[in-house]
Amino acid sequence: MRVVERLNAARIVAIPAAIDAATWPTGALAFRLAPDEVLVTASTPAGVIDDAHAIVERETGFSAVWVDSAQAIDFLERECDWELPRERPAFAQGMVAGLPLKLWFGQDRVLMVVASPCAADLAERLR
Amino acid sequence: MAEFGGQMAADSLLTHLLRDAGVAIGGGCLCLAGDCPHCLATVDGVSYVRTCQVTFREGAAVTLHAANGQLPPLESPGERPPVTARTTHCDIVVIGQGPAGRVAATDARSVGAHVVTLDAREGQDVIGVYPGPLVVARTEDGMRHVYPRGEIVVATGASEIQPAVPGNHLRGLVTARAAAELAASGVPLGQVVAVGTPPDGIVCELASGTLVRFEPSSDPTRVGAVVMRDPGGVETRLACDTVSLGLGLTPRDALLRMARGMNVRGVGDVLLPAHVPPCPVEGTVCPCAGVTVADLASVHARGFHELELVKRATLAGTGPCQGAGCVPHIRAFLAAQGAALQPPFTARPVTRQLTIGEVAAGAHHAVTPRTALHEEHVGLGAIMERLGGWWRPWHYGDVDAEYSAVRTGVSICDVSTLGKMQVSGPGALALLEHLYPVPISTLAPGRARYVFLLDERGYVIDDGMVARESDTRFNLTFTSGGATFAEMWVRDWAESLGADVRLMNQTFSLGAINVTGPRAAELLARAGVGAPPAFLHHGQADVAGVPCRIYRLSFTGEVSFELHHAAADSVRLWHALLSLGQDLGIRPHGLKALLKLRLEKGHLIVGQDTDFDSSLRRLGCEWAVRLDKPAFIGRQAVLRTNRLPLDRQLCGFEMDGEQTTSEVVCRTPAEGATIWDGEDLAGVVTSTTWSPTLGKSIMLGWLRLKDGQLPTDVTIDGRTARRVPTPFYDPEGRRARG
Amino acid sequence: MAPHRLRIHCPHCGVRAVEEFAYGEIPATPDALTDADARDVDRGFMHSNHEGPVTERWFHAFGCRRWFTVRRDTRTNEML
Amino acid sequence: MNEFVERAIDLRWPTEVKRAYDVVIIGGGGHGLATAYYLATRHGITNVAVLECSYIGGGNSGRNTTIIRANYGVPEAVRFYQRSVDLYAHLEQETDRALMHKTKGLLWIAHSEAGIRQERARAAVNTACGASTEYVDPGTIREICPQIDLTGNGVWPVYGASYHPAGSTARHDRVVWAYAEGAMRLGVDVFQRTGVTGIRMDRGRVTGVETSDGPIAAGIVLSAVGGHVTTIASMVGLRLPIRTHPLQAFVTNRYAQAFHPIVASSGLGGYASQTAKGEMLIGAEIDRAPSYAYDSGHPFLQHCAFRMMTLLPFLRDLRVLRQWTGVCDMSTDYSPVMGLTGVDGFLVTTGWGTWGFKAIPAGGEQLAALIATGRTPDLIAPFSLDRFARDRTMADRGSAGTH
Repeated sequence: MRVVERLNAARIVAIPAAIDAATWPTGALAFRLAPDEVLVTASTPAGVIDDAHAIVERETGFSAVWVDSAQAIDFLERECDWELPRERPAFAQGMVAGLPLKLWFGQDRVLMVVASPCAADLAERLR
Repeated sequence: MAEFGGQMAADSLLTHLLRDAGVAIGGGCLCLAGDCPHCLATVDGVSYVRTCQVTFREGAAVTLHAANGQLPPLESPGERPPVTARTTHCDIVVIGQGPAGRVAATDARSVGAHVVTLDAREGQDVIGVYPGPLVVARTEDGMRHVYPRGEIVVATGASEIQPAVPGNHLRGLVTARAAAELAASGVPLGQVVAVGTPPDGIVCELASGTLVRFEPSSDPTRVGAVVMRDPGGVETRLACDTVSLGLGLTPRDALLRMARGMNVRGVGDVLLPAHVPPCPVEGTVCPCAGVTVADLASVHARGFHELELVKRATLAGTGPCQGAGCVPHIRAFLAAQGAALQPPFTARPVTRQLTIGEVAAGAHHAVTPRTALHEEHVGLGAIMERLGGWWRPWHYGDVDAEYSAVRTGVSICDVSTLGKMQVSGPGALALLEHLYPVPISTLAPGRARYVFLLDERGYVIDDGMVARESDTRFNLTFTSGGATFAEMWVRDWAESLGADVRLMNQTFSLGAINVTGPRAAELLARAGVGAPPAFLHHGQADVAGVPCRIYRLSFTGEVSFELHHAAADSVRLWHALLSLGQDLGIRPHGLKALLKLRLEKGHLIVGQDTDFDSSLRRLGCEWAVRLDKPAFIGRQAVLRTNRLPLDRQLCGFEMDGEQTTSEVVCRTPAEGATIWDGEDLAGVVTSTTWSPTLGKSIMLGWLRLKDGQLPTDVTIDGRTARRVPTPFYDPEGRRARG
Repeated sequence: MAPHRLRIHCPHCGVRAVEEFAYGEIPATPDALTDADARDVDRGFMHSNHEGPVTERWFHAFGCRRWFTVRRDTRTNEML
Repeated sequence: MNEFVERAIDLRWPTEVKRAYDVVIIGGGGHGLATAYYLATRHGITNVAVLECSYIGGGNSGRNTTIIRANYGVPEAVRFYQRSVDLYAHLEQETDRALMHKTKGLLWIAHSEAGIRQERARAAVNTACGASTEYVDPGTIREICPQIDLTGNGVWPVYGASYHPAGSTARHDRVVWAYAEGAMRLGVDVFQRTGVTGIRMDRGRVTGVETSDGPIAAGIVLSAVGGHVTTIASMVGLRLPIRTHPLQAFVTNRYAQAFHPIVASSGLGGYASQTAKGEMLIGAEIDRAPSYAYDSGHPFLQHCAFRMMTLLPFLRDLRVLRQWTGVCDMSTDYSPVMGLTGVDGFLVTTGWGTWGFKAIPAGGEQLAALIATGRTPDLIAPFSLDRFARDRTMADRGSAGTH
């Protein structure tokens, strides 16, 4: 069974313009969960967001696993009923294998992110 | 498992059986096109398989249905490999790959469209066109779910009309197309008489006139002659081994009709007008359900004139072929009674059959989430239980010890499942003032308050806590089961009110461990928190090196500190607390003990003790609403319903233990027991427990008022109970305050 | 493009099956109802339940977890 | 020739529409026809027209899963449905028609501690109100229904169940036809293909209906439609606590009789029984989004099939025959709405959600009594429309469950 590991990240809720204007640490992936919300795979200093009322929190409530593209596409063909993005890289989120999944499509692999309370189920369904 | 699909129908299991095995196929007019019910068989344990649509696999176990005349058994299956479902998104779907379907697919491809073709003869049985639009097919490799961005082209052709005359149950009857296919695949047909359009490429005798009946040969199950009638009424008997029936075509248009209103187009024979055969006069019309012309006449004479009523009164058209064979004849019959020609039945999935196991492919159970401490609970031997939508420890094997640890020492409980939300922004206070029925502006930073959430009807939808961090920042909690709805509720109102706020749902992000018991503060001190927050206060601190926000509230009735922390730190914090509290007799408590502890305190559980219409007045919690607040959700409803007479109230009850000759037995009524006021059913118990501390049974339950009064003495489970005020335990709340 | 039926276009995430969403009604108590209590009862319990095009809210529970507004014909479930 | 062909019912259609009736009932389904039947048989009121826009029993009466039970969660509902169970038990005798009524027993499975509490409470309140229901353990469940996988395929283990021995089924169409026949025989006019396009009012009182066949005057107009009551009520300016939701079901082909009870699970959101014909009949909860569309959905079939297989593994190799959809009126508190509406002369029977079939006899009997006497009978007084304004809702969501 694949290991779906807890992700060390930061989550930010702020006015959309402040998120648009923000820059993230080199190498970090930033997933735009909603216009006013972003999940960044790095510890993010609070000052990065130009919104005094922003909520910037250490986020350890998600877990993730990298899957190589061929295997990921095979899995998604079986377990996802919505149309996947064609460009790379790309972020998409929706129901996959009955779970709320967040997908990052890299050049040759896919990161599957799920809320940690459902991580065991994702691992089970990835088999 | 039979191999489905494959090459041509001529290599089907049925032709194999006819040609090589010499099996006595059941009677009826074989179509070889998956339309008729005459070749159904149980193949390797799956019944109702159309053998004409299945390729032969050496060693397949085949029982023709008609062979034993019994319904197939409802039996337990053996092992089968899992069935997969694959999703494809495309531009165009073409269903059917006959000449018209092939042209449609080629045309679409020529302009660069991504085309998916599905053909029953290639083993791709389309079972339905569904909203989406979604075309679902059952194939030899599993299920296929195809989502077209553009057109659905239906090219399913037409089926041949079945004969509806006496003797149509005999063996040796085939449609004209089937006759040609069987002959081509080497099935000996003997002497063939052709009725109507003759089959291609077969030497046969052409019958003229109107088909009257089929007569058996020396074998009573097999056709020996066909009888025709000329316009003058003279009958002619033609001896034969096989009758080929070319009675006309009826469009195989169920998918086209099912997709009505979608972006769908029919091509080819599926657009043919339905041929209306002559009105049947005698014999079986619907072979699936065994409905005769006499049955049609009988129900028609008694007022069943509508096609749907005739179907329902006779069950014609409700069998495996779903009316494909009988509907043309029933329409002809009804039209002949003087009514207008009625449209066929509504087209419904499934148009080709598949097993429940196949159609279920790709489905999953809804997930029950686990907290970060799930494995710790399991490791401690906890019985895990689904509660409030989560897996939670029900108990760790000794509920009494868990209870005692809280009342007399210190205990911890995983409360990570609580709904948690952070609200920030200039509009945060105004939003919360609108959401909650008590003042929030009076809550100073650093303070927390227990609150109910009301809907617009003034009914309780959730409860939890509001904690103020600063002028513009708050943390909210909700019940475990109510958290998802609460997030939707708060976001909806924030948008409706145009509140300038940022909302973050942190339910999954934060773990929460409640440290509770008379020695809870001592444990926190050992973990490095010398000055924990006072009752109904909160603050930030490192607990055993884990950054926590500590909320000082109490659900158990003892001193309690709720430690909210990053979910990644839960396991470390849990072990640190257990280790630091070892000599204090610490042990974790599960939900079963917690439900007992809270009931002693009279705390209700939203969803267990409350119902859809639980107003705060009915709950006896009028202290939790401040009507002098100018505006909040449910205010008008509370004002309005407060003017109406109260009908029932959630009350506390206590009941003594049962005195036997030697001891007091703690027999407690079950949750859900009825409450009686004399002979009158007066309510129902929602929570019960035996209180070891108080030495009696305690309960919460709904009690009806009688003549405007709540009865004091009631009967529960055949025994006397007293209505008493709550809390049952430590009513002054001294213990929780410490 | 085929009109979607029970496939909902989330403005942030894209087209998804209805099973990913929670439904939200937009209450519409008639202006003619002026009595405060009567309006309150209507708002709390009554529904427009219109047969035809309606404006309604959906919450994308499996994606962005935000509300948005769409038009749908309740007779066909066609998204307008 | 098959044993299921209807052989006795004789429907005598009227040849012309009278210009005025004492009572006009909109909707020729079970509730409308039963009300007409009881008006005629119990109260001698026969100057009654039933107007059906399609064919009789063509709406939810002919689409439901035919389950009869009284195991509700609140006393008023238990008493009402128990009346219906009792009337059903004697309906074949009363109408002298074969309705294929069969008592099968109903198991309502609990898969959690909360489920146990709910089923225990159901058993207690049922027993207190005259409807027999008992809480049973897994061993007893196995005796009643050996096909249940008590482990729930390791995912949804069976902890217990409430068992309602009176749970039964009847042939839905025949119930409709027997009431229609009985009413027509006594002079009630039933019109098919007659849709109501408007309701006539004079000084706040209903005086008749407009139909596709012209106007008809009426002293009383009762809406007994399923699915479209909001549209009818809007004709008199009435707003209702109703939302219309699709409800789906499917059947398999016919198999030998071997599955005897009705089995339901709120946890799995589905239920199953075997019909007299031998089909396994499987249904689920309503579709969450309100809609008037009768399209059958694939996710329903896929997920309902999957969930029921975890409880009843033998289903796996059975072949699906047909799926279909009805649209049902779900009230805000999940209980029916019956009786006076505040609009003089206009009555409703609605909010039948997923359980209208089982209520047909009692609903018809009680509404007939209301129409005949002008007084709301005690049995249905708790279900009046004004309960919402009186803060007397009949919250029974737990019983709305699955059928």
